[in-house]
Amino acid sequence: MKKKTAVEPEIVDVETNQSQHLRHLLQEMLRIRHFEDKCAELYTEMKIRGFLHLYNGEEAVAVGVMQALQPDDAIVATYREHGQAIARGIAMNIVMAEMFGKQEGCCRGRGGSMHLFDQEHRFYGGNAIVGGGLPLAVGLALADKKLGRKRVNCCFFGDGAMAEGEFHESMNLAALWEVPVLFVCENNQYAMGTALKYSHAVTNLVQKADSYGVSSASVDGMDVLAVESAAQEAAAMVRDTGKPFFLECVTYRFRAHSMFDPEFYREKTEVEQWKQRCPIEMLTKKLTEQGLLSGVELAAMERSVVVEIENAIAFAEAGTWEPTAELTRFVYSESGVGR
Amino acid sequence: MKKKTAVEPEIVDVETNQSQHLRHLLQEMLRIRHFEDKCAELYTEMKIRGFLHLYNGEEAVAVGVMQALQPDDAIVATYREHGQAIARGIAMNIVMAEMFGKQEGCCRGRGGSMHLFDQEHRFYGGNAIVGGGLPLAVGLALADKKLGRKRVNCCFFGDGAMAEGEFHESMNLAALWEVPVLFVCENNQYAMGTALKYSHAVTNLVQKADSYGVSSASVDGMDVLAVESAAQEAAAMVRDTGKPFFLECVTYRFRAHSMFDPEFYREKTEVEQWKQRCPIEMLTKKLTEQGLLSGVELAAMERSVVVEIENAIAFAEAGTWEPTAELTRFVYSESGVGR
Amino acid sequence: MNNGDKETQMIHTTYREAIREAMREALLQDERVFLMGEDVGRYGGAFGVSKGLLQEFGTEKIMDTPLCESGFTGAGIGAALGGMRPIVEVMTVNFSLLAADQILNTAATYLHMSGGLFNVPLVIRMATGGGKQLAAQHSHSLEGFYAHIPGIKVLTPAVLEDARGMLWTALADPDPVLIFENTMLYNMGGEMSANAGAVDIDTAKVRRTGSDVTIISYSASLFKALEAAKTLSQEGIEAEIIDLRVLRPLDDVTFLTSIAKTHRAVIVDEGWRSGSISAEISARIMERAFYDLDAPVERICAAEVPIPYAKHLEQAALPQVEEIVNVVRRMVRRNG
Amino acid sequence: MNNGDKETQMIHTTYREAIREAMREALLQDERVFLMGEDVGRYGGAFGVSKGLLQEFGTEKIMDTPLCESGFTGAGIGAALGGMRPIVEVMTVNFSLLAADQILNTAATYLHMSGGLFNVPLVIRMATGGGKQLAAQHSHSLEGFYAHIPGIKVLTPAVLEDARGMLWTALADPDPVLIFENTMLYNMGGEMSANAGAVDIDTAKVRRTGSDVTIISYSASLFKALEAAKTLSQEGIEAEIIDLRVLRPLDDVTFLTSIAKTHRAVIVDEGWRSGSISAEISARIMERAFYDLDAPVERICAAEVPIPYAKHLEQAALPQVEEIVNVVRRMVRRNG
Ligand SMILES: Cc1ncc(C[n+]2csc(CCOP(=O)(O)OP(=O)(O)O)c2C)c(N)n1
Ligand SMILES: Cc1ncc(C[n+]2csc(CCOP(=O)(O)OP(=O)(O)O)c2C)c(N)n1
Ligand SMILES: [Mg+2]
Ligand SMILES: [Mg+2]
Repeated sequence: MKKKTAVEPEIVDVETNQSQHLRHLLQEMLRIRHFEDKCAELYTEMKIRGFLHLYNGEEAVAVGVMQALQPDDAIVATYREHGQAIARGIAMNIVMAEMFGKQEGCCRGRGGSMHLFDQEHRFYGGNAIVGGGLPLAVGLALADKKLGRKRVNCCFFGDGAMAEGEFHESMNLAALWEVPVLFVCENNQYAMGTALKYSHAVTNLVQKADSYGVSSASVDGMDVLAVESAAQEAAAMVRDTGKPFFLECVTYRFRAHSMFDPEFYREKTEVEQWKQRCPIEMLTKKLTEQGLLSGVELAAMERSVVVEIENAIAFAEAGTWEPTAELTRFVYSESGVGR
Repeated sequence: MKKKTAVEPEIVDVETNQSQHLRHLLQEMLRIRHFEDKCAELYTEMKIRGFLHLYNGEEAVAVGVMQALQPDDAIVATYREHGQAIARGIAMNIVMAEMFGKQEGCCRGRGGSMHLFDQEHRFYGGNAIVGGGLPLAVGLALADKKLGRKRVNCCFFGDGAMAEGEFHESMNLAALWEVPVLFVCENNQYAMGTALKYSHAVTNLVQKADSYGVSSASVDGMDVLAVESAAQEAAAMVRDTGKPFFLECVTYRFRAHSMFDPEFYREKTEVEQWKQRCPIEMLTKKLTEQGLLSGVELAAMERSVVVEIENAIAFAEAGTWEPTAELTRFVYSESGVGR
Repeated sequence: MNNGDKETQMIHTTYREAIREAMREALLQDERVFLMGEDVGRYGGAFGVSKGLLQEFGTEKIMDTPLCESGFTGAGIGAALGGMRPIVEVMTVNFSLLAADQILNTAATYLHMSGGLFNVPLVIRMATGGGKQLAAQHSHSLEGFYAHIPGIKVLTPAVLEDARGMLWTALADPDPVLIFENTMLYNMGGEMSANAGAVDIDTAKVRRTGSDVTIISYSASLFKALEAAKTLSQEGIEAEIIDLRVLRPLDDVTFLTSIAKTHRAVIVDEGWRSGSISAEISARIMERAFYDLDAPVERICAAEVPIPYAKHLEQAALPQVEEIVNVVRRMVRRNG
Repeated sequence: MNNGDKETQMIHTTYREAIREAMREALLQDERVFLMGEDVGRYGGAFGVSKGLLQEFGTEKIMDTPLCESGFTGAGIGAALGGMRPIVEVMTVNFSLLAADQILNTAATYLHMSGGLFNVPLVIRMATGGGKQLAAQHSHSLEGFYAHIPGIKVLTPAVLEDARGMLWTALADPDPVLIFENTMLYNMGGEMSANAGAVDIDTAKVRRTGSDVTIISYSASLFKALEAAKTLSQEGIEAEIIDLRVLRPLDDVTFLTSIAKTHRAVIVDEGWRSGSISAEISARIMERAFYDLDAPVERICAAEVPIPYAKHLEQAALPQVEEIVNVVRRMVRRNG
């Protein structure tokens, strides 16, 4: 498919860029994977508390989709949003500090794992009400339309969320008003312990998009390249037409729903089968086979990830507690904040 | 299509029954129409107060659908439910008294026009929250399923209601749980002043039923015979399979949304056009043409309707006010009420 | 706001028109403002408040929404985050329960959850209150219920100046503001300065001065209190009447100051009694003016029933002038 | 309920198990009872309350619902009307706001709107409360908010016997009953009579007798009050502790009786202060025991902030034992 020749420098560049890009995708997924694993450890060490929902297995979705977004696009995510936050470029330091509850965290320790926010990256949370972010994304998109901005508002949500009334209302509004929302369904086949078939009478999720006249696609959410290219197309469509698009990413959560989940509801074998399709292993294999990644390079990559995470932990550890005297701040805006 | 011969008494019977039945349908629609017209008058006379939503133009829907229901089926309706109540067989007397606010009313005057209830006819309201009755119908159907009763739970709602999240949730639940709900959408093309196209991105409403895997049909809601036969089929299917069905009845409201509606949002000509398809006039014409209804018979029919309504008004007028000392009754059940 | 030469001119207006004018002005003065809600456009507003605005401002500014309270309220939050200044109209507070999640779990918490990063400059208007025989799903007064929630502000304009002026201040507020319009007030007419403009949304106001008792009220009940005060005055009892105006944050200084003078207080509130805003007021008086009191504070609230349709029952369920007179009379006489 | 020979036997149990046993018993004894909610079956319940019930009773009795709080709560109302006795589990009170319309506008009003024709024998259970660092969308205590609504009953079991016994009484009640389970209590263990059965859902209970001050509380806060009482006792201050148990209808007789003896009252409530159930209690004391009081009633409530994630901030937002001790000490000393 791809030609390798020294005489066509442009193609070489493309080629180099392309392989660099592939390694970038791998690195991004590794960053998330290792971050999540570390979070699980830190949870048992009681450094992180509350509800913790990890993204293992679903990395290709966040990483793939983020490639399609521009800096001024907006992201609305769920309580399982470390992956999105990291892939979007929010520094691990402040994400980790947030989960430690430190005031150096991205939300001063007030939000925790389920409520990551960032202005610079237009990261609008971190929403722990299932489906709660959907209308928000529609509203952000409406603002863009009104202000003539060609931006994509990317909203992540799960298969379970699609049973909520707010999914219906939001899809209808987005389609009716023709506003630029990229609806990304992370179909990991379970809503906590409730398998897709117990959540939805019709498990073909893209059919639901049809009923609102929203264009859609379904993609293998374990294949970061497939996700990326589907997301590129989808985002381009949203940006160009200003209309919504529904992208289903079929994926799987390797870990429990949260740290309290004994996983009664699924077979270990099912989990193992899906692990065979680990997005990171698949990409690693592909890159290795194509000679785009050596063992040394991979090790270096992993080392850099480990270092980044260690630094994040150190940063979080060194962080400070917001004085309790400040408890009642941020209930209302302080002067100077806001409009 | 139908043979008329004196030698086959059974067929004659059928025929007689059939023409009787057609006259019955006409009579039922006339009862509603005259009742509603009278309500409008009584409203200007301030005998009836609050919000009053009339059913003129939509009579064929309630009358047609009711033919398909058995005495032990349940009905869940909206705030525009006089037609359903009357077609279901609730005595006009107590409906009228209810709207007069008298304690002889079907709900002791506590409900009014928007909240008609009746135990004997399993009439579960009268619900003034748009979409609010939908989950209720699912629950009633669930009870039937659990208790092994083959009953139809018929839920009326408008085109506007279908934009509410509860529509989505209820359709999904009914389909998922396979419970016997007959969803009857009275698509009168407007939700107050909001035309269908401003309510729904996709105005083909049966497509929405598809997305839940719910069987559906769309029928001319101005043709009582069409509604009746569609409802018969639908109800039979619900009763036999225990699964939900979605029936769209395309109709039109001849009067304003409520007594406060100046009707800015639609053209008089549109209303006039639809009036050409008045369900009552159409059936009258058909019966007259087929020689099944004479002018004398029609006049007699109308007279009997007028008398029934006059009696209802007299009943309501003669009704009494519940003592205000009883105000706080029925907030909680009194002993003996309930389980 | 341009005052100009309208300075001293008085105009006749109604509560409905005053709100409409406030919206018109906001739409004219701030590009970011738009109105959305069910039937605000083509229909002209369920209560006629936005009548004519669609014709003047077009469908981009006056947006009819489908029936989906949670969806469009949430979209309002999103649009506010996206730089707009939406006015969301929810037809009545009863229907707002469908949006209660968005209001409490998103609008009210967003600034705090994000550690101060994102504020939500959203205004939500809704009709509230009983008295029109609309029965148990259209007649409740849940503004006190909403006043329980930190992170939002709750306004209850009673007088024309507030109907006219609160919206602008609410739009200028960086945080979510709920405005409750009692349906019984829409037709209320009166004189107002032609250049009436923004008003504060922090303080309660004394609407009548008196020395014998403090009657604390808001919204439509205020006028019942004022009427009661007239009758009482004829009997030599002078009531000081406080219009709360804002239920959250609650200005307690104004009524506490008044009670320091009158030593007696009655609260008139159209909400259900238990857990109402009137309970909060009584509790604050308990905590901060106990030793000022010559008599226990009393509350006149709606009966604890879903509001019935029949007129006589509905009226029996709502606070009435006569009851206010009786309660105050008894209180003052007994502890005179 | 079959007592038999278990009469005097004591068993060790937890709050969680007590509720589970109550559900088991109801499922065994009444054909019409079933449990539905998100993840009550295969997952075993978000807080493990229904663990094992699916295996014992099957999917007809233990129904996992999709995520649709309004839909399945409404379906619960319908099923109740259809002759069943549903127990609807809403994972936490925060999510119940999505069902607020069904709860207030349908469940609570149905009997009244229908003029007494149709009652709704529905039980809704939900988790409530803070203290587990679950932040601003999972930690609120809205039971007081719900207690504002006539037509429903609001139960807040604190002790094991109530966790065990209230459900049965709630199921026997003809009207909608909401049961709030504070998440901090699920792991609480203790001894309970093996034949513990139905308990009344009308009255408050005195959990500790004392003569110097009445501390009124409920749910998890009750244990903070009891702990505070121990400390206070060492200082010679004897607190009488009232467990409200039921927030609506509110049994005020029990606390008024206590106050007639102690002449002082403090309310401890995990809800936000303004417009809380504690405000209602203070207001009732004002109205009906004003002349019994030696000091103004005080309230110890949650800070008026969305609950923050960080532990120290969360704890600072919630009522604490130390605060109770301090408030009572100051109150008693000052007015001793
Ligand atoms: C409105 C609401 N209901 C219930 C919950 C509890 N809950 C948290 S996550 C979850 C499952 C959501 O499943 P899905 O949307 O598929 O997302 P996933 O967790 O699989 O990523 C549930 C039921 C909640 N947070 N919000
Ligand atoms: C939840 C809710 N939102 C808004 C209203 C106000 N309202 C009453 S009827 C109506 C229009 C409903 O339209 P549709 O469902 O098509 O029924 P139709 O009146 O046409 O029969 C609206 C917006 C309401 N009663 N309930
Ligand atoms: Mg999922
Ligand atoms: Mg309609």
